[in-house]
Amino acid sequence: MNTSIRILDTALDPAALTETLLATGARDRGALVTFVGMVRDLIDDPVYALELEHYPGMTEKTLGDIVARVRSRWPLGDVLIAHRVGRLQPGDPIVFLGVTASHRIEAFNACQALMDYLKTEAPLWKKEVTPHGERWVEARDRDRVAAARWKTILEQQ
Amino acid sequence: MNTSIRILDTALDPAALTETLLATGARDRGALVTFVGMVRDLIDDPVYALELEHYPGMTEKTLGDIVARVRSRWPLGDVLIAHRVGRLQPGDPIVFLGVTASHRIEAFNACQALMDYLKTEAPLWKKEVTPHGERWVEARDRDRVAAARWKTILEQQ
Amino acid sequence: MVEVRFFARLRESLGCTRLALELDEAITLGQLKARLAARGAPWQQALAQCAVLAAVNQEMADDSVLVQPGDEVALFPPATGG
Amino acid sequence: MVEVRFFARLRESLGCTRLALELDEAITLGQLKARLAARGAPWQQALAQCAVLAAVNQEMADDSVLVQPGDEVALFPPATGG
Repeated sequence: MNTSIRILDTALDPAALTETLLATGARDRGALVTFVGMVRDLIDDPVYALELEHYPGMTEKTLGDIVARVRSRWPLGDVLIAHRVGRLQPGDPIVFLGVTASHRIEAFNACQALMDYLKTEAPLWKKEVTPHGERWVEARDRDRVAAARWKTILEQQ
Repeated sequence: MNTSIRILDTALDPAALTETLLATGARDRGALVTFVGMVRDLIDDPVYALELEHYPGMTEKTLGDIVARVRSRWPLGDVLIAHRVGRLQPGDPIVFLGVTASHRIEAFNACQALMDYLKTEAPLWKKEVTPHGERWVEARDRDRVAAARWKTILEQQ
Repeated sequence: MVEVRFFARLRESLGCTRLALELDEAITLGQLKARLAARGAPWQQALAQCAVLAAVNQEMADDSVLVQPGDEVALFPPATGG
Repeated sequence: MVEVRFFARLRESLGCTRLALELDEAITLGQLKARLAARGAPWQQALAQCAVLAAVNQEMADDSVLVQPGDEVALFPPATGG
């Protein structure tokens, strides 16, 4: 029942992290759910690069708090979170989440909740480098709504 | 927007399949969700091996129908399903699902719905080899409930 | 002629993987199952289970579905893959 | 003394990454922000935004939270990671 939180300033390798989660050999784990978030580059809104700034120390602490909250709700095996900082190119993985559990429902719910919490709570900020210059990404209401949904679900149970 | 369905009688490699999904280079995909189901081996209920039987032809056809149903509900990028048949050992991956989409909510929902449908509809059957002999795995009510839930969600929208 | 295939627990309890049934004209799947049950007690018992599902030409089918000569019929328990 | 750190858009608009503020006794985060705003128009404007969040010792904090000498304070916009 390991928790691993990694802030990386070099390439994030989702396949290798998937391999890490499968290699633990814990035989009571029937399910693994992973999420990978990637830099998008749309034809009508091109992005040359993405710069990820974070608050060193608080990022790791916040992610640890989020994992503890999710573990208190669902019985989980291993949890691995890796997040890039620094300069990324379109297509590059930004974040990897991996959760193992005995059954799929817990792994799916925990992975989705982790991601919703991470988006709204972890002190990380994106700046896009575009043909029209640099712009800070705006926080989105739908991310706040997604994170708030889990609070409601957790309180109902 | 590729769909790939693979029935494998040799080892299934989730890390390599993850790599495959990431290597398409489609830059409008911001999210990848994967699910891996593995053979469990519990201390109080040991399993020496798992035998997966299927209905060749109908398995692929059913999985194709399921992917079409899910694609009609959510805008998705690539979908990759790989399922083992034959004899497996504890810890071995049984099934891999991978779904890419522009945003995480679609990828999470589609991956979870695919898995719920696969469990109840794809003509695959598990037999466990235990210290007390062989036993066919019983279908579980909770899997039927999980699959039925998506029908309700789809009809409401 | 129609080919009937059996899978998993049903295949094992019948000791039969495939069976060729004479069929000159369309009958319902229910009628086809009744003909199989008439083959003897083991068949009757195995097919009487409510958990026996069926596919005709690899599409799930209930007892009212018509089976034509040349069709592929399969009988099997509920799925347990994934 | 208390160290105040700034991140992302706020860091850029203030042109300031870190600032050491004299502090002999505990004040509220709200009072601390008022002291920063008093540094001039750019500070007042940047800090008047409702989207400025704060952490004290790496815990999210609102204006009522007490800041002690030696604490680490950080001001930043809403998170956009993931």
